[in-house]
Parts: sequence; structure tokens; C-alpha cells
Amino acid sequence: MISYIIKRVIMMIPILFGISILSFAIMYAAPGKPAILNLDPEIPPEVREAQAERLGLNDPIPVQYMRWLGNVSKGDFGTSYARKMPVTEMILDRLPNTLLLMASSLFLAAIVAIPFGVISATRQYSMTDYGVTVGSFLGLATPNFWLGIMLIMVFSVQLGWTPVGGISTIGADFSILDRLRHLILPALVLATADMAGLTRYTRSSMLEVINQDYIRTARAKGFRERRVVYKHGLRNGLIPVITMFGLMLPTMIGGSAIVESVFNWPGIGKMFIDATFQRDYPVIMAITMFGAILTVIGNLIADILYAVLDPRIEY
Amino acid sequence: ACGGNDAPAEGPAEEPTEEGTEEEATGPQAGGTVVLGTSGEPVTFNPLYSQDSASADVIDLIHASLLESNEELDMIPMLATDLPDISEDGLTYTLTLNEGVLFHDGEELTAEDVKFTYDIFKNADYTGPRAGDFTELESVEVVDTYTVQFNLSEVDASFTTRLGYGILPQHILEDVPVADLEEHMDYNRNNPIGAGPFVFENYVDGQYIELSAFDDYFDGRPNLDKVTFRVFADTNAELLAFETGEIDWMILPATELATAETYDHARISSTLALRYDYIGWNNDRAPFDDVRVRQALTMAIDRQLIVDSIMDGRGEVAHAPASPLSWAYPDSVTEFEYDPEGAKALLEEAGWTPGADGILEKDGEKFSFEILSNDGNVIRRDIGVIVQQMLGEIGIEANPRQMEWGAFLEQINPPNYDFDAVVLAWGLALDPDPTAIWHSREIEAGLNNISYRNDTVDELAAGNKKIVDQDERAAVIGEIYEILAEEQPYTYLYYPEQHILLSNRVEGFTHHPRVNMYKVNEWYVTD
Amino acid sequence: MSQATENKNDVLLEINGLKKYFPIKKGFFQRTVGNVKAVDGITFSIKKGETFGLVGESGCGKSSAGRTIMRLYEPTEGEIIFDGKDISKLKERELLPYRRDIQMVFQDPFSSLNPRKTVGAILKEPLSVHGLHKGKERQEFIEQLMEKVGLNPSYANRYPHEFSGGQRQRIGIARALALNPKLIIGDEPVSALDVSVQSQVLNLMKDLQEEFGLTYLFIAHDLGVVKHISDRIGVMYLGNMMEVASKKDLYHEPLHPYSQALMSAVPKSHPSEKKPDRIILKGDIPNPSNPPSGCVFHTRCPKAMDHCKVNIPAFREVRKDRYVACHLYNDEPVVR
Amino acid sequence: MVTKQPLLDVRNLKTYFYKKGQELPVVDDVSFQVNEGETVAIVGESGSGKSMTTLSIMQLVPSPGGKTVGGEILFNGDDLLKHGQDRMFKVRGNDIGMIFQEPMTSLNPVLTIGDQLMETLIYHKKLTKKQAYARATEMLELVGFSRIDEILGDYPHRLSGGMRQRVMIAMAMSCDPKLLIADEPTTALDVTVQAQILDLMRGLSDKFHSAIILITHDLGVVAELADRVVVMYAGQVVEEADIVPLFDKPLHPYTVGLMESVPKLDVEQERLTSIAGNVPTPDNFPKGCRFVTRCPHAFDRCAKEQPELIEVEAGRKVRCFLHEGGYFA
Amino acid sequence: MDAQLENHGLEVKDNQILGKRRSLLSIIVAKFFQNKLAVIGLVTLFIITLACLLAPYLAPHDPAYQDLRNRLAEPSSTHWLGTDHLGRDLFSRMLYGGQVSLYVGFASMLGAVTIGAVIGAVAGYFGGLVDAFLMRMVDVILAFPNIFLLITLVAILQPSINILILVFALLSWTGTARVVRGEFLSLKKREFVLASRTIGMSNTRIIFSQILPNALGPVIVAATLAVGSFILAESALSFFGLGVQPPNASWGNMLTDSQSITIFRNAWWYPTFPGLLILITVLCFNFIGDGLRDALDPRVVEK
Ligand SMILES: Nc1ncnc2c1ncn2[C@@H]1O[C@H](COP(=O)(O)OP(=O)(O)OP(=O)(O)O)[C@@H](O)[C@H]1O
Ligand SMILES: Nc1ncnc2c1ncn2[C@@H]1O[C@H](COP(=O)(O)OP(=O)(O)OP(=O)(O)O)[C@@H](O)[C@H]1O
Ligand SMILES: [Mg+2]
Ligand SMILES: [Mg+2]
Repeated sequence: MISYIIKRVIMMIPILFGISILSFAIMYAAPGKPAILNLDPEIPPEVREAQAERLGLNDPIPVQYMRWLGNVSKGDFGTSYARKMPVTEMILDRLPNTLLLMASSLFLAAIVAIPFGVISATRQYSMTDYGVTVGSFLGLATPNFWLGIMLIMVFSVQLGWTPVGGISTIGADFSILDRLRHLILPALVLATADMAGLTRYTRSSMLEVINQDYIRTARAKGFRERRVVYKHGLRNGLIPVITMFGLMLPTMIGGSAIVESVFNWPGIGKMFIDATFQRDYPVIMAITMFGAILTVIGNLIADILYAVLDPRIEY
Repeated sequence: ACGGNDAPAEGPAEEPTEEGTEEEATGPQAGGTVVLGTSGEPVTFNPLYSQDSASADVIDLIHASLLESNEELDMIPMLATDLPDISEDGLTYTLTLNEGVLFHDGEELTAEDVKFTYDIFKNADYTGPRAGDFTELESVEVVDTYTVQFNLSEVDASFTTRLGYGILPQHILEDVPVADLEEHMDYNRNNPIGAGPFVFENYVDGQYIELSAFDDYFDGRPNLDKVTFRVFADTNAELLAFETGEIDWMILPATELATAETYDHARISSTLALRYDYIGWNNDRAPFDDVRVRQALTMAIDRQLIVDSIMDGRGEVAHAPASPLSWAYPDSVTEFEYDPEGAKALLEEAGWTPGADGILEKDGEKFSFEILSNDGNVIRRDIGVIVQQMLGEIGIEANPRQMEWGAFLEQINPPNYDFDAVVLAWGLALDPDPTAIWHSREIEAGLNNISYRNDTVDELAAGNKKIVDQDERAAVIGEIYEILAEEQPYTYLYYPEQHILLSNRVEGFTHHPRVNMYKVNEWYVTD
Repeated sequence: MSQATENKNDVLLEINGLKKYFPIKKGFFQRTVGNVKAVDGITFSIKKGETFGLVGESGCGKSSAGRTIMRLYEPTEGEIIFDGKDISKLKERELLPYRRDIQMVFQDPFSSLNPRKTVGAILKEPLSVHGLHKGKERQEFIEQLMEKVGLNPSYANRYPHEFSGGQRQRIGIARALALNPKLIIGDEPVSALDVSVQSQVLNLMKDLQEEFGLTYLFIAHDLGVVKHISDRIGVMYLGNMMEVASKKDLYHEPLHPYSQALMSAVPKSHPSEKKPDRIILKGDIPNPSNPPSGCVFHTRCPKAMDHCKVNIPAFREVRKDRYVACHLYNDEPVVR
Repeated sequence: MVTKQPLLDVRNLKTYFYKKGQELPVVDDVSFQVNEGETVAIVGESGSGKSMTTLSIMQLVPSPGGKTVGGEILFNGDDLLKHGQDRMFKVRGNDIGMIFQEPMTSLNPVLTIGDQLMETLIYHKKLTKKQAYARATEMLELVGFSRIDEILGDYPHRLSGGMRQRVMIAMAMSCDPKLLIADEPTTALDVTVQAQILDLMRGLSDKFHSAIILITHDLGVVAELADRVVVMYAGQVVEEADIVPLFDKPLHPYTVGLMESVPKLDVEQERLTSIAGNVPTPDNFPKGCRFVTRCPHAFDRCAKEQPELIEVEAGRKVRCFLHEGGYFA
Repeated sequence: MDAQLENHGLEVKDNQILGKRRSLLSIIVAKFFQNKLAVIGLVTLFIITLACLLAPYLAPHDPAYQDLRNRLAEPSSTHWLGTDHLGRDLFSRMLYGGQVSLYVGFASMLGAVTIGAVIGAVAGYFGGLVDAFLMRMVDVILAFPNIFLLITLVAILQPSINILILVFALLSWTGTARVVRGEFLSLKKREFVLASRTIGMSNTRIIFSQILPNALGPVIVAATLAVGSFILAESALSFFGLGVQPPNASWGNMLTDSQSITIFRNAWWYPTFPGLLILITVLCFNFIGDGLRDALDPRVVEK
């Protein structure tokens, strides 16, 4: 197992390598220069030129790539053009926020989706099942940004239960409760689509499991339905669901950009969007790489969990 | 490049004046916090390098400058005791500083600091955006602790407006090489020390910037204890935060006026902004190289209707490339009223006649072109489609196209200049010098990206900065404006209003057309 | 080393030392870390018009052998001499003519027919691949074919799921017959069928063999079935051929201890029948990726001797037309 | 022959499936008895309703879709159908053990053998973990395992088919059931392994004296194990007899056909006698005798009327007009 | 009755099982129509699609015509669903916007599914290094934070409907590829594939005429779901100003244009109707996909 994990981690390297080359190429193929070279019309061309020279933007792209790679291998992602800060610092400032949001959403999605999926499967074609089905499809079909605004209007403005946005009350000391109040709506919005998808997935996985021979065996042993479903069925049913989590990560990182904007959540999603528009190359590259690493790690964790849950998988 | 979104930023300038504040009967009270909504992340708190309004807003609170502009856009003294004493030849500016001005760390601000600050602009290693402002500045001399003298190589009538940059503390920054100053985060971001009314406390990326009152501010301690900027990424969220009382102050988009008007706990302050919006025609390209065509295009666009529909009527139709707020704005210029029939006639005169499909034609060429705007800007996008319809009514086919900002700039600027028409805006500097935009030498690499050429304008523009007398200079600039109004290289659309939504608990606010954080030291809260 | 004792011309298929190893790949670079020795050097021959039965326990390599002979798998080693020509090393393209001569009937009547094709289309495919019976003639040919295997030709435009298991197996047989092959390899063609249907199909296969002079390689694990249909039988264990003998010899007197165990394991056919000395084998079939040393059967063999663990017994003709790989028969003279 | 009350008495059992408004009589009026210590085999081709009969006894008919709609299942004289599921939770796995055909898939892949064995004991017999472990060890020993501790901690996928089937048997027997239902326990296994399992089952039934219902389509297996045989065809019992008489002289044409279809090892046959046609599916059962479409002796009446299952001699029943009124062919 | 046939146990009445003639398709259709939600979805979607296609005949107004003096007018007899912030008729824009949204959804789906099916088929059938290489490629694209790439690409390539579709297709084939590959891995071991090889059929023909039709079930399901997700994706991109460009309407950009508190409060019809249509359409596609999943389940067909 350990050696499997090590191998997988090593395997990440070429993937990350491929991603870095791809994104570098795309980034430089993009029309438009880094905003820093564009923003102020009054900067004389010589100053702009000097700026470009200083940032090494006049070198051939492969040279720039190699330089970037060299720096990254030393742990240096460079300095943001637009924000003038070390990129690593920028990301480390915000990454925890994004991770918190994503983790909460995943958690929320899981604790809602799995029970609903199971109930839906065990009562196939019942009213409950139809209800869950329609509900989850609604979740799948609702645009994030719209849902976000709606929830703010209802829960923050009308009811005043939650703050409009942000991650904590400014000036207040840190408290779990305060953090939760800020977290709940964005996490919910980010989780909605995945929650729905996961419910569907759990349902079909459980349906599959429930028709398996070993479930019949469990029944023949005289166990009550609860025990049959939860002890013998669920663990098997969850195995394929686990892989979903790995696949959900990249879409979550993407979806977080919108949610972060709407809820003013200081995460890297919003930062990436800004960086893209400003052609802030070091930031774009760094976030892409962080996102990719996150995804790959997510998949790895999913695979490992898979192996943990399913004794048939042996590495 | 050009500022499509905002003005070429100027340094802040603040000084207490007694006009324009609406005083309550109870008078100002000390204490309290105001939370401001802001839509961008500040980049730097160093006034020599800031380019964005989010940074400028904070800088205006932290730093103090020699002079500042008042809400009438006149320069008034701030750290200086008076406006500069200008020598006969117009080449020497002498200023006297208030005594006992302290930086936040308790050191006194002296003429040495002023020299230190302005010397940076002249330093060859300076990487910031303002070097161009000081081409005429030859040297800065410290006459005595409180007197400083600026020596110019040429007369520059606009030089006074350059004296509004925050003064940096020499004792903190003297050892930092100028080349490294732009990225010197220890100061620029983490611990900016100025002599302004508020002390920088804390900046949490993506969330807020906290400032507190500077007890030893030379003009007296501000009324407020604390000012907090809260960063918003989305206007809807910002407005809702205002609605729930989480913030007290925000810039209100015209589209949300109706909502804001329903708020009992707030008021809206509106004033013309120092900017104008326009459609720029590529003067190098047919058919826009024909002045009659440009005039006809302007006549075919119902600008009042545009103002009414997308600005909710809050703005004025523009007729010249200047702001009515400016002292250089002429009493009258040629105005083209909405007159589609007249436009058609003018076009016919220029050889454009309706073809079989109703679209104007000349020599077999259809009158069809692209109106470019940047995406993400809803107002300009809407202008694009409105203009499309208006021009369509007189037989011109205009196709709006949106481009991502970076790509857009690359396409319309040197060396590409690849566009027919662009919807853009200019935020104006305090000094009305039109050279940078309209002089034909600016076509090559400057801001004259529509390739406007007029010898008279070139000539007048070249001389205007040498004219020290403001009225005289206004006349010359007025002449330029008249030509530009007549020739319509742009179709000037409108002067927009800026709206500020302010909680009723905040008093003492003065609305400055250009500076958001104006005289915040006079603000106070009533709860 | 050929076993053909009679006139070589009678031999249709001759397998010499055939091996099929499946590499076990691991890791990201798909390194081969070992081999599943599914078929580990088997030798036998089939005469024209005869039915050769191949029996053995699950996983002993019967299917692999069949598929390798069919050249669905690339042989690892050994010769497959068909009609006098070694086809073991031919390229896929060169194999095309042999794809007519050798056909296969599969075990699973459900999965051996493409569920998205009608019976007519399924039967048409071999013809169109080989460009046989063009146009109208093709339709007629297919109808005849269906009749031959006892299917109503009017069902040609129905889908496999509309047929019962036995009927599907008939379609499979018809498809194999379409190209007029010389050899048909049946990989457990009746194992999935109910007894009453199984007997129908067995009868059909026998009849067709007579009619077309077919040669069968018949793979099965049901000893009764194999006995019924075969002329000669090979017994496989863990990739190796243990014994080859005529049906009569094998059932009358199995020589190899494994064959003996296999025969004794067959349930009685009548309750009052006495089966005195049933040999119950201990343990399970070893893993073919790591077969035991010496005789592969020694781990379970009731008669195992010490040197069985070390020495691999030769596969020899110990009596006339009887080949066995067992040290028990080392003393018997090699029949020449 | 049998005077005392049978252990299991199935009377006129009817289990139907409902699909698209169609009623599918997959188990139609099935009756038979199982006495203590007796092994009764149910034979018949695929789809004849063998499994559904036993699932009905266990009340595990797949639902929705299937339903036991009539009849009585007297277990020790007590009609199981009259009680609710609650009663069944005590009967299943405890009084009646069950083994399924597919040893590969009938064990839960994510639970260890030990877990699965002990679970039943803890659940039904309220044993402590320790006691359960001891009992599990004992059971595995009984079904011929060595290295038992290892096996108990192992997952099913590491075991071969024969081993898994032995685990299944150990599991079914662990609560000392009075009745063991074995649904094709050896079909998926190799002959040599099958021999091993049959041997084991014979030994166990002798030892524990539990009755067995053995479902199979393999007459050889029947000959090995059964005391009595119930032959099913298309959801109905067509013949019931003690083992020897049945093999000596099958009465129902279907039984005859079935026995003749099997290739014999001891006699040389050029051709096999086979039953024409296919087993009808429940949505297409013939109106009269369900075997009429395939019966070589069918006559007019067979197509119109359903024959009854009649006792033609003590312990011998057959459903065929040919044997009506004691007529003996 | 032919003696030969009788010997083989065949009788004319042998085929009760064949009594009713039901083709594969008819079974699938019948199964599909048993699913009420799926049928509702199909019918609704059909009506929506038809209405959009007939927009030139149905739309009461020019969708681009701005009645600037009649902005944000509430639903009335002239403007059935009211007008937008530029006084354009919402109903007409919804019809025309539907053309765009549905086109984006369908075309992106076709692109993604085609690429995915071919790559998945090749990877699954040939296995080995080809498979390893293609799957690494999938990993790279999957690990790429998608929406980021989307924004970058759309920004680079200029927002236009077709570019949008291209980008969607290029980024979204991975799911289909994985599904198809999985299907191929199991299908290629099925005996009918071996049978095709025994008759000498070429690989290409085996892949495309033998296996692919059997792998289409999950692909079709994925495809229906994809259409919905692309419609949503377009609206998400519109949120960043990168979706379908004006003056073209799409449901997505209509919805994002209406994201203003003032409009929410004072002109509820503006966000509500496009939002509802997106919701309904995506819902329909999901219902249909779900119905197809059951209907196309091979196990069900084979029973
Ligand atoms: N494609 C393959 N790749 C790897 N191993 C294989 C492959 N096919 C078969 N094997 C292995 O080769 C061995 C022999 O398998 P084969 O299918 O030939 O046995 P068999 O005698 O036909 O068994 P059965 O009676 O179960 O059909 C088994 O251990 C099997 O796991
Ligand atoms: N879930 C179900 N829905 C509908 N019909 C079913 C279902 N399960 C079984 N049947 C039908 O019930 C009939 C009897 O099935 P059963 O499983 O009892 O047969 P069997 O005799 O056990 O066959 P086998 O030997 O194949 O196990 C069959 O025709 C089958 O098609
Ligand atoms: Mg096999
Ligand atoms: Mg069964």
C-alpha cells in the first residue's frame, strides 16, 4: 500500500508537468499582455518596456518556462504582477479558505446525499423516491449564482440569520459559531449540484447492491432490513460513490469561483478569475498548479479510500 | 494603453477646508467606526506606485500631501501652509510646510521628506507610473526645515496639480534602493507609515483593511476612531450588505438607484464624475475619415435617450472631450442634437445612399462596421446594442462585439489599431491638458489611438502647458475643444453621475467628484 | 515430436508444445512481473472427422488452449499445424483464409451473440467479411443455414434476446458453419444449457459432423457430455496435458491419478449404484502463475512420490495410443 | 411410511409475479413435505420455479414484483405465512438455513469470513463474541478447513469457490437449523470440488440429523444425496417419488425425458433421446397440461385440461392423465 | 414436419417464446414510456424545442428591438412576459435565446460525445500503451481546473457561440471517454467480439459496428445529461461576461443580465422566466437521461 501511494505520487509528476506546459502555452497564446503593462496610459513606452524586460517577458517562451520551472522547483512561484506580492504568500493566505469551503461542501453533500440516496434506493418507486429524485434534479438544474443571490435575499436580508457574505465578522474575535454562520450558505450553494449528483449516484449504486446475492444471503440469515441495508449494503454501495468524490474536486474548485464572488468568500477561485483577466502569469500558473495538485491528490485519496473500503483491491 | 475603466490616477491630495460640509445641529461627535464597501483589492499603500482606486482610497487616508484638490477641483494647501509661490519665469515653485506635522511613528515630516519623495520620481530606477508627470521637474531643493523649492526646466502650467502625492517618510525608506521600492512589501503593504489622518492597522487579503484614527494628525484628530474597508467582489452582495447595515458607505451603480431610494436608513449623494463616455471612431479608416460621416453618426445617436435608459437619467449629454466640472470647460461648443433625418441628409451628401436592403451604400460598399467594447462592462455592452439599433434606423449596420479586456486593449492600441469603433470612457486628470489624447504625435505610441490629426489642434496643444495664466490657457484649450466638438473624432456620449450610498448614521460627508476618501477626518457617526 | 502414429494425411490439427502465458503486468510502466501459465506446453493431434474432447477443472487452461489454437491469442510458444501448415506465427492478415477453415462455438449463448444485431445480420457477417455468396444467394444461403440447425428461417430478422438459450446456441453453430469450416472448436458449447436442451444441441452437432465431415475440438467439463461426443479425450490440469486416450480406454481405465480422481468424482447415475473408492482430492488447484515444481499435480496427488516434487514427468505414449504424463508409468516401455 | 407430523409441509403454494398487469404463475399450486432428517430434492430445468418455491418458504420472494398469493407453509405444524415478517426474522438463519448457488457472490465481499459467520450467531443465539468465535471455529473445522484463524480474518475473495461454498454451509449450519435449504449448492463448482461438497453435506445431514431441501437440475447429484425427489416443471410439481423408484421407473413423460437426456457414463449411446422444444416461460404457459407442447404422448385432452397431481401409489404422485386412476404405463 | 428438424428437437410450436414480436427498439421505447417523469420531460422538452425552432413565427416582437421608453415593463398583452432592461420583449428573446442555448447544449454535447466515444473506444479496445497514453491525457484534462481553463480559452479565442461550443467539447469529452472505455473493456471480452475476430473481421469494423452500438446506452445517457450541463455552463460563463455575446440572447446571459437586486425586487419577471426555462430544460434532460438509463440497461433487455 505504501509503495502504491509512493508510486502514485511519483506518477503525479508527469501529469503535473503536462499541465504546467499546457497552461503555460495557453496562457502565452492568449492575446493581451499582463495588465501591468497595459493599465496606465500615462506610463511612457520606455518604462513599460523596461518593466517587461525586468519581468523577463521579452524572452522566448521556452526560456520563460524553464525559468519558471527552475524557480518552482525551488519552491518559488514568483511575484504577482498585479498584486506585487509573492504568489506563494497570496495563495497560502487564501487557500485555507477555499479548502474550508470545499471541505464543508463535500461534507454537506455527503451527509445529505448518502442517506437520501439510500432511502431512495430502498424505497424504489415510492413517493419518497420520486420526491428525492425530483429534488436532486432540481439541485442539478439550478444555476449557482442565482441560487446564491436568492439564499442571501432570504436568509441574510429577510430573516437576518446569516451575514451577507465574507468569512468572518470584521473586528470580532474568531469564534466557531461566527465562522459557521458565514460558511453555511456558500457551502450549501457549492454543494447543491454535487449533493444532487451524489444522491443519484448513491441511489443507483445502492440499487445495484440491493440486488446482489450477498444481500439475499443476509436476508436469509434472518437479519432485519435495517441491518441488511446499512451493515451489508451500504459499505458496498459506498465504494463506487467514493470515486465520485475524487471527480467532484475539480468541478468544485471551478464552481468555487462563482460562489466566492457571490458570497465574497476570500478564496483562490475569485483570485484566479482576476488573475486571468489581468494576465497575471505567475498567479495563473500557481493556482492552476495548486488546483491540479489538489485534484490529483483528491483522486489519490479516493483511490486509497476505495482500497480501504474494498478488500478486493490489493496494491 | 489607456484607462478604459478609470482615469490616469493622480496622487491624492487632501487638506481641510471649511466649505461643503453639511453640519448637523448637534455637531460632530468623536468615536465610532465606519465600514466602507470597496470593490477591489488594494495593491499597494505607497502613493508613488498606486494605479487603482482601491489602493488610492486607502492611501488618501494614510498619507498627506503638499496640496490637494477640493470638491470644486481647485488645488488647496494641505501640508503646505499655502499654495506654491511661483517665480516670475514660472520655473520655481516654493512651498512652506506646516510645522509639527508628524508621521504615524512620531517622526516629524520636514522638507527633507518632501525632497526624498519627489527625488524618487526623478530617479532613473523608478518603476512606477508617474515618471511622465515630472519630465519638466529638474530638481528639488530643501531651503530650510519647512521650506522646499521645486525647480523646473520648462514652464509647466499643470505643475501645481502634481503636488498632490503623499509624502513618504525618508527615515524609513532611505535605505531601500529605488529599484526595489515597488515591491518593498514591508512598507507598501504591511506597514505603510504616512502623515495622513488615519493609521494603517491591518489588511486581511480578500476581506478588509482596518485603519484607526491618528491622534497626532496635524489638523486635529479625526472624529472617527476607525475606518474599515470591506472588499466585495459582487455589487449585489455589496448592496445587500448595505441593506443589512453591515456597511455604511458604498459607490452605487445607477442601476440600483431605485432600490437604494427605498432605504430608510440611508441617503444617496450624487455628483457628476470627472469623466466622459464616448464612442471613438477610427479616423484612419473609411468611412470614419470623413468628418460629415462622423457628424452624421453623432446626430443619429439619441444620447439623451441613452442617458435616460442606462443611467436612469442621471448624467448629462456630452458635447466635448472635457468635463463641465473643469475650469477649462468652454461656455459653449458646437452641439449636435439628435436628428436622424439631418444625419441621413449629411450622409447622402457624403455619398452614402440606401441600397436595396435599406443599408447605406457608397461605391458598392455597405455601411457596416463593428462596435467594440470590453466584456464584463454591462453598460458599454448595452450602449453597443442601443447604438446598433439607432444607427440601424438610418440604414447603418453596426455590429457590437465584446472582447475580454486584455485582448481588447491589445487590439485597439498601438501597434494594432484594429477596430472600427470603440465604446470607452476617459477619466480626467485635474489638469485639462488635451495633448496626450489629441496631439497627432500621440498616434504612434500614445493615447491617440483613433489617429486623429489636426494641425491646428497640434499647434494649440503643444503650447497650452506653457501658458501660466489660467484664463488665457482656458481660452486656448477651449479653442481645441471647439475644433474637437465640430469634427467629432469621437461621439461624446455623456458625463455620468457618481452616486454614493451613505448610511444616515454617518455625517460630515463631502462628495468629491474624483476623490472617494475626501476629508474623512471630518466624518462622524451619530449613534 | 509428432504423435501422429497413423498416416500423416489423416491429421487435421497437430499441436506441438503449445504454450500460452499471460503476462502479469503491474505498476504504471506495465512491467511484466510474472506470467499466468495458462497453457504450458501441450501436445496432441486431431484426425480428420474425429472429435477430440478436452476436459479438466475450471481454470486449467482449456479455453486458453482453444483460443490460442483459434489464434485469438498469440501463442507464446509451440506449433499449431493445421492441414500441414504451421499457423502459429502467421500475421492477422495471413490468417484470413484459416479464419474460414477453423471456427468456434462459444460457451455463453447470451454473450456470444451481439445483442444489437438481428440473427440474419449475425449470420451475414462472416459471409460479407469473406465476400461469399453475394446478393440474393446470400439470403438463401442464410435461410438454408438456419434450417440446417433447426431454426425457422423466418426468424432471421429477430434479435438474440428473443430466443431461448438452446436456440441461441444453434445460431452460434450456424454462424460457425457459415464459412464451411473444416475444424470447429467448441468451447463448452453446451455447458450453459439445460439438460433437455443440451441433448438437442449435442445431437445436432453430431448430425452436422456426419453431414459435413466436420472435425471437432470439444472443450467441456462435464465428463458425461465429453464421453458422449468424443472419440479421443485429453485431460488437462493446470496448463498441462495429463493424459490423452481414446474414450473407451480413458473411461475404462484412467491411467493418470488425476484422471482417476476426475472419473471417480462423477456422481452416480443411479441411487443404488455403488461407487466404492471415490477419490476426494485435497486442496485447490494451485495458482497457474506460480505452478508447483515437478509434476504440477503432486500437491494434490494421492499417489505422489518424492521425486514427483522435483522431476517433471514426460508426456509419453505408455500404451498404444495412450499418452500420460506421470512418473507412475516410467517403467512402462515406450510404445514405438 | 411417515406417520408423524412432517417438519415442513408445503400446501398448495402459489407465488406469482406481476409484470405490466400480467400475472405470472411461477410457483403454481406446489405441495410437498419434508420430514425430519430427510433429504428431499427438487429437480427441474431452469425457470421451473425451484428457487421461487424455496424463496417463498423463506418469504424472500423479490418484491415488488413477486408475491406469495396462496397456500400454507407449515413448519412444525405452524403456518409461516400466517405470521408476519417478525416471525420470519426468527426462523430464517435460525430454524431454516439456506445456501445459494453462487458461492462467488453470495458472501459479502467487504466483511471478513469471521464477521459473517459470527454475526448470525450473535444475532440469533445471543452469543458473546468469544463464544461466537469458538463456535465459528468449530463449524469451519467441521466443513474441513485447516488454518482456521487465518480464514476467519480473511475476506471472501481470497477463497476459492469450493472454500466459499463450504463457508456458506458452515454459516447455514451454525445455528443448528432443523431444515437446510440448498439451492443448487454445487452447480458452480468443478466435479472434484462438487464431490467434496456432496460428501460433506451427506456427512453433515447424518451428523446433525437436519432435513435438507436440495435444489438441483443435476440428476447425478440427486442420485447421490436425496431420499425423495420432487420434479418440477413450469411452476408445478409433476412428479414426486422416493429416490429409487423414481430412477427405476419414472412415470411422468417429462421425468422420463429428463432422465434420458443425460448422457450416461456407463452405457454407450449413439444419440441422446431429447425432449423437443423449450421450457415455456411463465407468460406463455400452455392452457392445459404445461408439458403438452413437448410431450411425445400428448393427446387432445392434454391441451384442454390441467391434470391433477395424484397419488398413484404410497409416496408417489404424478401429474399426468396417462397415470390417472392408477393406470400404470 | 421435416424429420431432420424433429430429430433436433425442433417443433413448429417450439417457439412460444417468440410468440410476440418485440424488437429491441420497441422494448426500449416501451420501457422508457413506463417512466412517467421521463415522458413528462420528453414532452415538455419537445414543446420547448419546437417553440424555439419556430421562434420566427411565434415571436411577437423582434428579439433585439429595444423599446427604450418601455424598459422593465411588466407582463402585459403586448409583452407577454414583460420586457428587459433595454425594453426588449422577453418572450421573443426567450424563444430566440432558446435556439442559442439549445444549440450550445446540443452541439457541445455532440462534439464532446463524439470525441469521447472515439477516444474511449480506441483506448478500451486496444488497451496497453495506447490506453495508458490516452488515459494520462484524460488525467491531465481532468486535473486541470476546468472552469479556469474555460475562462482562459474563451478569453483567448474570443467569445462566440461556436468557439464556446468548441471549448466545451474539447474540455468535456473525458467523462464520455471514460465511460466508453469502461464499456469497451468489458465488452471486448464478450464472446461475440471474439466471434467477430474468428471470422476475420477487422478491428475498425469490430470497434465501430460490433462494440460501439452496445456501448451506446451509457453514452446516450451521458449525452442527455451533458446537454443540460452545457446549458448551465453557458450561463455560468455569462456570469463572468464570457458567454454568448450580445445582441444574441441566450437563457444564460438573460439570467445573468437580470442579476441585480433592483431587478429582482422591481421586475421579478426578468430573472424568473429565463431562470425557470433553464431549470425546466435541464430538469427535462435529466429526467430523460434517467429514463433512458433504465430503458437502455442491457440487463433488462437481455432478460
Ligand atoms: N486474458 C487473460 N489474461 C490473463 N489471464 C488469463 C486470461 N485468460 C485466462 N487467463 C488465466 O489462465 C488460466 C486458464 O484459463 P482458461 O480460461 O483457459 O481456463 P478454463 O480451463 O477454460 O477454465 P473454465 O472452465 O473456467 O472456463 C486461468 O488461471 C485464467 O485466470
Ligand atoms: N424478479 C423476477 N421477476 C419476474 N420473474 C421472475 C423473477 N425472478 C424469477 N422469475 C421467474 O420465475 C420463474 C421461476 O424462477 P426460478 O428462479 O424459481 O427458477 P429455477 O427453477 O430456480 O431456475 P434456475 O435453475 O435457473 O435457478 C422463472 O420463469 C423466472 O423467469
Ligand atoms: Mg473456459
Ligand atoms: Mg434457481
